Amino acid sequence: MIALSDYLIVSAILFSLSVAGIFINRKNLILLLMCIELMLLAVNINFVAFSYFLDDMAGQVFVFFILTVAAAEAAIGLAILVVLFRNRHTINVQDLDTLKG
Amino acid sequence: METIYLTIVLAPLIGAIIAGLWRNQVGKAGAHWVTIIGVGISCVLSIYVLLGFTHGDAESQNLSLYTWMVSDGLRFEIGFLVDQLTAMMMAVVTFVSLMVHIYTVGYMAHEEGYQRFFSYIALFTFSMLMLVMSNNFMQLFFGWEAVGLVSYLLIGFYFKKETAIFANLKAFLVNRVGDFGFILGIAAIAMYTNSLDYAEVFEKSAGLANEQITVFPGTSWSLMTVICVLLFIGAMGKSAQMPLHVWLPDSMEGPTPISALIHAATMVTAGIFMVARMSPLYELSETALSFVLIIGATTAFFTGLIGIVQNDIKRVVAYSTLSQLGYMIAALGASAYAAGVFHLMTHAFFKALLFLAAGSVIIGMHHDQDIRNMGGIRKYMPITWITSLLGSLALIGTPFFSGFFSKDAIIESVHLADRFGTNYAYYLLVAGVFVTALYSFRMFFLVFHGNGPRDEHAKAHLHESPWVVTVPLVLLAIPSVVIGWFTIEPMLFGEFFKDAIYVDSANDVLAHMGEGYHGALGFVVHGVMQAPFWLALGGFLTAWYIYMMKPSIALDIKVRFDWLYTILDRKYGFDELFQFVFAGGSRMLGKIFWKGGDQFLIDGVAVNGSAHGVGWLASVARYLQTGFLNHYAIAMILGLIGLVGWFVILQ
Amino acid sequence: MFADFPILSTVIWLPIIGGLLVLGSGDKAPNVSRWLALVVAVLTFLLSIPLWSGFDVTTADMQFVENTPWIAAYDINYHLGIDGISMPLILLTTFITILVVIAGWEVIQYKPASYMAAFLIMEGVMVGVFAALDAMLFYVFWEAMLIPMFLIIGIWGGPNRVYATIKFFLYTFLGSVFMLVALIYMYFQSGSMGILDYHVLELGLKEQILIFIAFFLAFAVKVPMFPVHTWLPDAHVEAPTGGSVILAAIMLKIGGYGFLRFSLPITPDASNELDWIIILLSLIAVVYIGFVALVQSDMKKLIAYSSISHMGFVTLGFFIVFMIAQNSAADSGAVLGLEGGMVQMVSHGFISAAMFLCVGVLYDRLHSREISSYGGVVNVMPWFAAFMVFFAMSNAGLPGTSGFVGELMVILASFRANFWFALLAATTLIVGAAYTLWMVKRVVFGDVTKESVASLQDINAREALVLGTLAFMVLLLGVWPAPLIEVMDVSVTNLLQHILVSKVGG
Amino acid sequence: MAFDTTQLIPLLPEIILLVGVSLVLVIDLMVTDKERTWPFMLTLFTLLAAGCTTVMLADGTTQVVFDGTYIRDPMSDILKASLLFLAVPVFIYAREGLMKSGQWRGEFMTLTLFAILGMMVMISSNGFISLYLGLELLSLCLYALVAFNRDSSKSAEAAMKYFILGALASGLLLYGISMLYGATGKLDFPSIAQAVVGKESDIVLVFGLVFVVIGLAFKFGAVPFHMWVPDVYDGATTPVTLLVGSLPKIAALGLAMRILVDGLGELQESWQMMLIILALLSMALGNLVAIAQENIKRMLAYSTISHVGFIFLGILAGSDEGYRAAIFYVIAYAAMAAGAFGVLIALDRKGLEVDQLHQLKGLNEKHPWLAGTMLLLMFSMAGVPPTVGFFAKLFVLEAIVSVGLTWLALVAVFFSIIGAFYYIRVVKHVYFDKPTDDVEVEVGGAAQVMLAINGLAMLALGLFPAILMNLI
Repeated sequence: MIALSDYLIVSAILFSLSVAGIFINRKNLILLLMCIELMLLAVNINFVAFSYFLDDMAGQVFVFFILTVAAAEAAIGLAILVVLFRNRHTINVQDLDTLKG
Repeated sequence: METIYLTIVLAPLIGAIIAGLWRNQVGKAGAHWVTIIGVGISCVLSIYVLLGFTHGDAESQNLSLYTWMVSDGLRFEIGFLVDQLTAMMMAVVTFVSLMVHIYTVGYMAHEEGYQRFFSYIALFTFSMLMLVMSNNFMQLFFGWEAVGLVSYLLIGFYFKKETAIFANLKAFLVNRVGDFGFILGIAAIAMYTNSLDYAEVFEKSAGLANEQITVFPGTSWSLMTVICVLLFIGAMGKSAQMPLHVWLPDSMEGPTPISALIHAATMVTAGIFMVARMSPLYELSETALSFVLIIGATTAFFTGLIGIVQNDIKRVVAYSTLSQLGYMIAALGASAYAAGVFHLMTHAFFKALLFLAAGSVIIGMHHDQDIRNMGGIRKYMPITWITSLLGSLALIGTPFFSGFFSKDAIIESVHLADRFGTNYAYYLLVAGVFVTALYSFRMFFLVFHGNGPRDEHAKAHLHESPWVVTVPLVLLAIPSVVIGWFTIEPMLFGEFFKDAIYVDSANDVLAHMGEGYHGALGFVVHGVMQAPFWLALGGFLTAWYIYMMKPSIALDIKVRFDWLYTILDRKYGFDELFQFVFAGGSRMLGKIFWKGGDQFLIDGVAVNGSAHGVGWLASVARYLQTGFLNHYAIAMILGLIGLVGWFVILQ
Repeated sequence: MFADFPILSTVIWLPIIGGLLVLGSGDKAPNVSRWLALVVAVLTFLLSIPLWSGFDVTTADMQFVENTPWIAAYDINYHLGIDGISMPLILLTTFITILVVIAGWEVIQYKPASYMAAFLIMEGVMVGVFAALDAMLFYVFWEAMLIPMFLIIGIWGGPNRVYATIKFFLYTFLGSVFMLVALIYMYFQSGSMGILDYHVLELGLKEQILIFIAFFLAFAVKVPMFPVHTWLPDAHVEAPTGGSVILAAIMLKIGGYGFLRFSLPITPDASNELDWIIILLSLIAVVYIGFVALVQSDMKKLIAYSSISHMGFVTLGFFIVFMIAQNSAADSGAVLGLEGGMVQMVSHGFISAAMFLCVGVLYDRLHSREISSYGGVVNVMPWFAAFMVFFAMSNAGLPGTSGFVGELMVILASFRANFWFALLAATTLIVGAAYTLWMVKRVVFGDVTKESVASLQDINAREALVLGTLAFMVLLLGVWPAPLIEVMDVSVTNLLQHILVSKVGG
Repeated sequence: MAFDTTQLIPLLPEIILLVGVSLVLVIDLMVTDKERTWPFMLTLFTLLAAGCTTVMLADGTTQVVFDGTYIRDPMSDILKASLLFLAVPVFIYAREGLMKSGQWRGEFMTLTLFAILGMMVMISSNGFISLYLGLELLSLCLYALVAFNRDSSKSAEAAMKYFILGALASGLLLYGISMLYGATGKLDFPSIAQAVVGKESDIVLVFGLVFVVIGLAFKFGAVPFHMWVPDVYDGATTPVTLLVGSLPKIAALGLAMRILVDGLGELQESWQMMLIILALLSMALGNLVAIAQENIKRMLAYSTISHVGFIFLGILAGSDEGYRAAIFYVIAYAAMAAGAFGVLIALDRKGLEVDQLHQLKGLNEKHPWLAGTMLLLMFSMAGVPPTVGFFAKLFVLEAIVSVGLTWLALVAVFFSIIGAFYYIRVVKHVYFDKPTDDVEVEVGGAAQVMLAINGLAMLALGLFPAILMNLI
């Protein structure tokens, strides 16, 4: 039987993978967007696991809200990416350093 | 009586204000008339008050005008204490001041700032009277500083001359050094007697005789000695005693009338008056009195020596004043206060006379003050010649002249006093007599005798000064000669000063001298047998021999003893020493404090330093914001790890 | 008399509102705003006179008291009142402001309306500081005072004004901010914001020392005391004449007033414990700053340093109180010291205002503050020279002028505390006279060597009026100080009895 | 349970706002004139209507509707009212700025109104779900707004940074919420409050708390989660920065109060320690780096960070007095920030945005009224009486001293001294320096009046802080 702790470990691994993806990645932004989505999914696993083991439906309801918001977020993220590309013709993280100090 | 005292004090003040503030409206004549009337009134009234004491039955009045301030049980009053001592001083001050006022009409006739000068000397008379007539220490200090202020204004009267404005600053600061000690003395008195009024202080001072005060931790000195020495420092500043005497010769930069009035007759005697007034305090401390004695004697002798080598007519008289002041202080030191005050009075007359005569000579020689190119003025200015002869004779103490009585009394009383330093003082004073005779007659012969001033131009213009100048000379010559004869009896040995000056019976030298006294004539006869008379005669003859018979001797003495000559010429180096140590030293100290302390330490390190530090830190912290997205993410994650570590693991 | 009429509030808020009106009148018609400012200033002074005439000299408790809740939630209330200590300073403020308005008449051409407005607002705020009896109200007025002064120095100041005014602002802000925390701390100890309640609040010694240090920081910067004084010369050199006059005449007194109203009564044991530090700093201020003043080449800097030296007397007078009480030989004298400090504050207000006005007169004509660019001024400006010498003399503490009264009392009192205090304090007689008169010698006396000096004309009626009134006040206070002492006597004695009682209690 | 319309009454303000937004959206399609006065008037009307209804509904009671997800209590009333009434000047300034830079498009109004709606939902959320929804609605609108100026590469870059870090932060917040859910089994604050009572030291709970506090700290912009603040403030066009800098802070406070006070009140000792660390770091770095800035927007960004430090002081005091002080502070701060950016907008010129300090030189010569407003704002930010900023700082300091954290007060006060420097440096530029260029400052009537009111409000609230204090 898969215990609650196994689920937590899986979601923790996914979570730390996405966080690592965000700050190790030097090259392109799309990867960053993907990492963010991954992070939200990790949280969803967490919620479902807790909701199942506490057998209280509130957690799973929350997951649906998170999924919708994730979708909206992805949309906005890509929109900004397009605007950025239109102006800067690059989506490389290294070039985004005009604002500093 | 109060209205009389008020008019005596306020008349000169009103004159001064009118002459000073409305000088253009009043004009030259108006100015000198207003002030002369003012001082005249107070002179007449002062003489009336003096006669009240000598012939009438008036006794001392102590009344307070108004309460200046009451703070913490300490009453500060403005009031008058008029007893024999004050009456005598008022008479001397107002009389000499009147003579000087009249004299100035002639002397300053065509000087610009005429009204300003008259307002200053009237203001001076007011301040001197306030000082003399005060009945408490606060008003005494007020008069003390006011007199210092007016002497500052008058020495710097020719404010265009660089040397004059240097001299008046120097005079004021040296006076202030004296006042520094004086105010500490007053503070001590205020602390231990909790009052500033003379009467109360003198009453309580008896009880404080053996009170101790610890100045340096571990040592404990008698309170009375500390108070008297501090007060005497004030007197040294004002009466130009040895270490603080440097300002008086320079004050000759001022016009001659004020040299006569302030730097001969009145202001410089304020110190002697103060010590005489504080006699009840001084009598309680032997060490203070011997300190006074030694300072007086040293000043008397050594400044006299310098007088011999001076070539400026006013400087010679100035040094003679210094030495005579030394004599008065020595008399006070021997607790013969009456003798000191007596010499003060007689000296006021003949010294004022000598100064005014010198002034008249200077007018004649068209403001050339160097005695070397004077000579043979006798033929051209007979009155000045006669009056300055009488003055000089009185100065060196020829019998029957007033100088003789007062100077002999001092030498006798120092001889009789048995205190630490009396014989040292006695020998110096006796030697001083010879020196006095030498320099006064050296000046006299060089100026009046010999064969005429060298350059023809000066000789052509030589003529007797106008009556306005010569009348005060004559009026001053009379008391210089006779005043001694008449007043020695009541002043020294009589009852004149009985309640004004307190002398402890143990060291009442004058009483001891009084037994052997039978009449002024007897005093003269006795005096003639003593050493001082012969020394004076010797001094007169040497001066006559060197400067009349063979002037060449003076030159080769100067050559043979040129080391002595340079020492004396440079006034023992006091001026250079003070200039270097105090003036230079304080400027250098100021620079160190300012550049080092303020500029570098506080401003540089603490203020701007911290400002730059914060600025540098800010610019460094600014680079944390690198602009790279992943650095931001790293920062967030580090924050996360930090918080998690702190709370989850540590708790 | 009209007892219920809130005099104190009007004396505070009339100038502030007047100032806003003058500001509103704009710079188009300078004369209108100048006359309006003068009217407001004179009106305020006339209104402050009942404070003197109606003042009951016999009681030590607060008079003309007004008390209405301001922020009830934190029981901060608008509580005003004056006693013998604050009343003279209020009158000094209203009096000096009139002179500043007159002095800045033609001189200020750039935006005169805002110049006059800034001074009027500042006057109101400063009176507020003296009259406030509520800790927060005091602190609000104390800080609000910085803004107008900051602008005055900044806008109308000299070439290096920016550095000076920022330094001035930060220095005072640094000091006062810690006082705020101390006030809040005491609010929670006593539950009320009233300063008088703090006087009777029992505090442990350690607490008292911390609170004392907080207050000391705030007031030492204001006085200014020795180590934190370097802002004053810069502020003075750069401030316009009017600014310097207000800064020297009144703002320094707030520091002294603070010591009297806060440090001594609220933390007596801590003051007793740490009084030697303050005495040491005051004596350093008197001697060290005296020598520094000697070597200044800029007139305003010299007078600024001389005010630090004179203010050193004030703090000395205040803090020898404990030593006198312990010194068996002296039966009394502590009140003498306190009153000496108070008189010195008032007299320094007049004298330093006058000295800065004199330098202002010269600066308006020749636009230089350097002593070396003058010489022989007496030949071309006799009347001005007379005033200058008179004020120089009173600055050097000549008896008969107000400068001497304060110094005499403090020296007499400090002698009772310790011989050496009096000796060091008395050196000011010499050093003070030295630097003031040396400046006078180089500026006023001597022959006219520079043709720029030759072209100077003497002071006009307006300047003569201002200097004349100040001279009259200096002389009056010098010749007859009794009325001023009488006013503050009961309050100071009451303060002294209060201070000597230890509060470490519970 | 049956749905009865009375439950909708507490939501009236939100409903009015929603209706208003939709109308604006539709009308904007049809309107042609450049000024877009009609939609703008409608927006202002909606805001005022919503504001008035909030005030009318506020009667001191607490109503919980929608099955425990929405709560209306005195705190939410004051926050929502101040939010709405502050939105009016924000809009007026923004319109002024966007008109000058030719960016005045309908989307700005709709996105901002949706953002405000999101804030209102956040403020009156009673459970994590509605909280999360309000938060995301606000964040997404703000991401879009930051990229509002399509053809400026700076805005695009700022938006991207804001988006990535924002998403990361909301991810962390969610992770925290899941942990809390796991530990307590509940999602609405009252029940979480009971569930948490016994288990202070539960690892999962504290773990969740840390993540939640981090999410919160990001929203405020507290150090070390502040990295986005300077870049976004500098990158976005000034009207957007004005919006980002003022209103969301009120919402963030609402968020913090809901989670920390309603939800996790029991864990006060632990989150107090966290907030102390965050507050100290924010005050230190915020004040320090602001000194080294020449760009005004970046300087105001760092000043916001330092103010956040003070707001945290209010919250961490943990006493009712502390919360009131924090609310007072955040409202005062929002007004100050709005005013400051408003003045910057007033100085903008056709196509040229003013963001360098030296461009402020000599403003007193050109426009005394604007200079006066800037003076009052700067001294209020520095916390110098008699401005409202001083009283905000005072009440916060009193709160923490009453809790015994006197040392923290001393440190806070020390940093405010460093802070004072760069505020008076702005006043220096405005008043003491001569203008470098002689271009005239032209400001629209409405904006000028609004700015004057904003400046004078600083002084009025300073003199009579009780007006605002009693409402809270």
